[in-house]
Amino acid sequence: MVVGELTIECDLLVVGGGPGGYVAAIRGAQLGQDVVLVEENVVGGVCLNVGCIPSKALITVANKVDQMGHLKEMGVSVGSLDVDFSQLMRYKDQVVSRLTSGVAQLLKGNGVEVVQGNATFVSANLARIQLAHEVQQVRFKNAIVATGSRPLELPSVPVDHEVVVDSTDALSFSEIPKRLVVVGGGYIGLEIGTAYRKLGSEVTVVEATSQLLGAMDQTLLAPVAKRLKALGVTTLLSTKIVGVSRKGNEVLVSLERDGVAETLQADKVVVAVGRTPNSQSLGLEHLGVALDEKGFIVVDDQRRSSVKSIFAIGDVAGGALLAHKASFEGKVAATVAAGKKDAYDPVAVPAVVFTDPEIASVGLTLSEAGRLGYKAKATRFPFAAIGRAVSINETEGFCQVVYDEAAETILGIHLVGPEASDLLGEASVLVEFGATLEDVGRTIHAHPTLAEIFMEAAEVGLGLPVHQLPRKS
Amino acid sequence: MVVGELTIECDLLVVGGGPGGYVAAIRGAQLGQDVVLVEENVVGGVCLNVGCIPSKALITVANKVDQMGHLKEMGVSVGSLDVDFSQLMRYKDQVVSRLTSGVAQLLKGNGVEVVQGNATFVSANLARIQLAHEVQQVRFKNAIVATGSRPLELPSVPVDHEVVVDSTDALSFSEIPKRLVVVGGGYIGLEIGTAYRKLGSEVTVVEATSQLLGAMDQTLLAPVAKRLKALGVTTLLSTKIVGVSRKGNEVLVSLERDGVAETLQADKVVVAVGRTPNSQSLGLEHLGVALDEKGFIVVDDQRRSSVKSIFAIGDVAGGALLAHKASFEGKVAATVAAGKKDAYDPVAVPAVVFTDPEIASVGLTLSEAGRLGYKAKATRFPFAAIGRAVSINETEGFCQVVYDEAAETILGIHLVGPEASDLLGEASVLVEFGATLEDVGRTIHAHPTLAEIFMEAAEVGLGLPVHQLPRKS
Amino acid sequence: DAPNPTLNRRVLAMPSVRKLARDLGVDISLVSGTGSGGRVLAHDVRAFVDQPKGKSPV
Ligand SMILES: Cc1cc2nc3c(=O)[nH]c(=O)nc-3n(C[C@H](O)[C@H](O)[C@H](O)COP(=O)(O)OP(=O)(O)OC[C@H]3O[C@@H](n4cnc5c(N)ncnc54)[C@H](O)[C@@H]3O)c2cc1C
Ligand SMILES: Cc1cc2nc3c(=O)[nH]c(=O)nc-3n(C[C@H](O)[C@H](O)[C@H](O)COP(=O)(O)OP(=O)(O)OC[C@H]3O[C@@H](n4cnc5c(N)ncnc54)[C@H](O)[C@@H]3O)c2cc1C
Repeated sequence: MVVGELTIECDLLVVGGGPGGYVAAIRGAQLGQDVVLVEENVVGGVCLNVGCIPSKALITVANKVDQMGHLKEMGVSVGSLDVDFSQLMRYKDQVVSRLTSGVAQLLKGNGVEVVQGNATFVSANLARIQLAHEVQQVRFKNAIVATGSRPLELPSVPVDHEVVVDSTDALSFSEIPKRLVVVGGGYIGLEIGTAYRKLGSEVTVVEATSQLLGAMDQTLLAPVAKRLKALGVTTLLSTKIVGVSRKGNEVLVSLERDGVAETLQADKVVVAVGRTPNSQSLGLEHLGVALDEKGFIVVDDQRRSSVKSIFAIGDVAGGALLAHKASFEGKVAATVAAGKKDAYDPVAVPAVVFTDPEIASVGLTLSEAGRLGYKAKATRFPFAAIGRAVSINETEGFCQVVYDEAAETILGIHLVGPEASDLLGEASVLVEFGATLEDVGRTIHAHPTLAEIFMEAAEVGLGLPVHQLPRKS
Repeated sequence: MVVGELTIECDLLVVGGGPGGYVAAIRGAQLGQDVVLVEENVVGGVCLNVGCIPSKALITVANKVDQMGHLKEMGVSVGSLDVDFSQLMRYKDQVVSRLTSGVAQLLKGNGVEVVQGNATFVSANLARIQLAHEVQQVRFKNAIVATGSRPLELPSVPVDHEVVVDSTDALSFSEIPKRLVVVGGGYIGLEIGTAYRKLGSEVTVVEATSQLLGAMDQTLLAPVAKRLKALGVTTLLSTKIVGVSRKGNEVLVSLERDGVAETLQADKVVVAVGRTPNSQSLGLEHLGVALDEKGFIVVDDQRRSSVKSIFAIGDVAGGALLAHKASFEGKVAATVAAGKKDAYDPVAVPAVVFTDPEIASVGLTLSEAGRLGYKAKATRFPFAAIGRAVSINETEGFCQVVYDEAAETILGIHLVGPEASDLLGEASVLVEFGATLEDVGRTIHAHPTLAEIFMEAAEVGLGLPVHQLPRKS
Repeated sequence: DAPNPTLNRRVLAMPSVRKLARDLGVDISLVSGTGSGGRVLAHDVRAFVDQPKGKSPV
């Protein structure tokens, strides 16, 4: 029952407070717009609350635990090692709340009005917000839809959030599962699977297709596959889940592999098979906002939907379902909504997979470049020939630089190895700027650092490798 | 007594097999030169044998030991912890020999003739090489002097290589000294002092001037000073060493501080007060090669000395005494010696200090930029506001970007914080390329990664900070 | 000498463009850049070389 429905007015309404929405709201306010942000949950969205950040906190701790097994060689021996999982979860929650409360402060400090509630659109300039006990209306000039995505469900593996869980649940277990089955060999599944393996779980990753990380250049996978094997993670490729059945506190997972049936017993099953956009039940259909066949909102290069006053960014707008792409789009949409020129025009969206070792990639792969008509070549340099990698005893992996043969312009850089995620910053700049091999080769890189790998790889491409013998041809 | 002195001929003679010399030799060979490299010791020079590499191997292990003390918060507890120092030294030696044997292979594979011996110049085209049992002569078209540098000695603290030692000795102790005094608060002293503190030594750093890391922008020092304090490293500034006296296995160090005398007892004293070029006793004086007042060989922008056929690179040629500067010069000199155009023209030479946290710096500081006539500004962003830093629990430090206010071109980037050394790659590219704040701000940086700090700092400079509240003015 | 702050300032150009200028025997500080902020582009260096010999473009 709605008594005295309040209507607030604003220039810009942002629906969803994830890395897309909160960034858009802040940028809008900075550009002088009167901004209302509606978030039904906690600001920070999937990324800060149940995605990027808590997963990386868990992975960090799991890596530290794992690394202790590799210290003997360095002369360090550790007696007992004990993981207090509830303390680990408290640590992770602290990391999350530190960051989400930071976002809340930033929104406040920039004068964004944050409303906790669920928004639906009534018209191209009016939204209804369901608060805890009442309903509010917001009249806006422009709105940015940043409602993100949620885990895709498999009909054969219904999630009960107890034993059959989604990634959110898997980041908040009450104890380390003894036997964990991960359904889906994408980055989320591999990250979670690797982390729990390092914390002691027996882990099986089940993937329906014939490869892990299907979206990635498969040449990057070898060091990760090697490590998964060494860690004792079982990966079942080309394997379908037929069904799950609960038996007390455990769950039986029925598989089919090459036509052969198999059953796994597990304490927890994590389903991480992809994500689907939150574009339904927003009332967008009344407005005539066009969605694509998968439900993603269709946008132009200003991130404007088919309805002029409605923009869409982040996961709900499709493309790379990554936080930094959402944030960048948020800035673009907020700028355009504020009446300034802008466009979503990056050359490349970088991507990281926090496996062991990390995979980091930006720009075109060799085959993509070929398909686009480039006469492309690739040059590769191993971490094993980088002094810093040897001195930290992490020599697995390599850097691959894809470039246009004629202009020697760098089109893509793909890394697998130590600190690949942090090295990706330089790679992103090189690809975004369209630097040439010579530009990189002639930039002095400090010794001993892992980033020397870019200079070395460039020099291989230039035919003047210092730290690699020329291949016999 | 010389019987049948052999004379070999070559295009290019390289004297010294450090990161300057071995790189020059390889590049020369790649460009078709007939190259002889003379090294009296092991190829790899100071850097690989007793400098960059072994020090970083030691620091890596010390950091791992130290980090175990910070895991409780993350839910990980470690029982006993034991450091087997001789195993640590074996690990370090393995790292070194893996890299130096790699260099030997590269030299061989590129067809460089490596001669073990001590070289002196007879004329502008002839050198004598003292081998183990004989003397050889080398007639060359061009020579590159890459003889490096050695530790400077203090008359008041004579090094006996037993209890009063230099950095080389300090990287090969037979046990962890209980009480270690480090003379010199430069980067070598601080790196070694911090590492041994983490391994259990009581460490006192004695510095004659009023500041640590005198060459560095002092604003970068605060997080390091804080950490040194937390670790329990004693730093005595404005303190002079009056003398040392040995007493059995220990050593008494007499200090003077504000006119007050003081005595420290120590098991080892490491003298790390600077380095001096190996430009004497090479016979350069016969040739008329000009040295500066400190003994560094004077070179032009092609790294040619005052004698046309003699080039000099690396530490012996002065400037930044860093391995990567030596290597870059090596490529330039070898290219010019091979008859091709080249010049040493970097905008900036990056530098890293492997303290805790690491310091990494490239390009102009704010005051340097001002002195050069730029209307420069600086913008700063803290690691504490970077999600990745929070999730790995390393939030100390910041990134400072110095830029030209008019063109918004980046002139310098200075970092102190987690993985600063590896982030320096991106910073180096940005400075070398002369990127603008907007170039960086509009390059998507993957989330969550530490490299986001460059994008954030750029946006602060652009007046549109997303993750920092505008300062009240 | 009268202080000339611009003397010590860098020429704004990518490392590869600086090398191109050197390979073509051009003093890059004489080339006026058409890139944003006066950046010297490879194209500017080539245009400088193709110009009738003599002075730098004004
Ligand atoms: C386990 C996991 C790990 C990940 N790791 C990474 C990583 O390392 N790097 C990376 O880049 N990406 C990662 N991602 C993906 C990343 O989290 C998303 O790409 C990102 O969060 C998308 O941001 P967004 O703003 O579009 O939407 P979201 O973050 O999904 O935020 C949408 C917000 O809108 C709110 N909302 C939805 N509908 C309404 C409504 N009607 N009214 C009000 N509020 C509403 C939701 O409550 C939510 O807070 C990960 C995801 C998962 C699940
Ligand atoms: C403890 C320590 C840590 C360091 N850490 C770093 C760091 O992290 N990063 C960094 O960039 N730099 C670091 N440095 C500095 C770095 O080691 C030097 O800048 C670098 O080694 C200089 O290279 P070079 O080729 O000029 O000379 P060197 O490496 O000094 O090599 C010179 C070689 O010439 C040989 N030689 C000398 N005279 C003769 C002769 N007459 N005949 C034949 N051979 C001869 C010597 O045996 C030696 O091998 C460090 C130095 C020390 C001491």
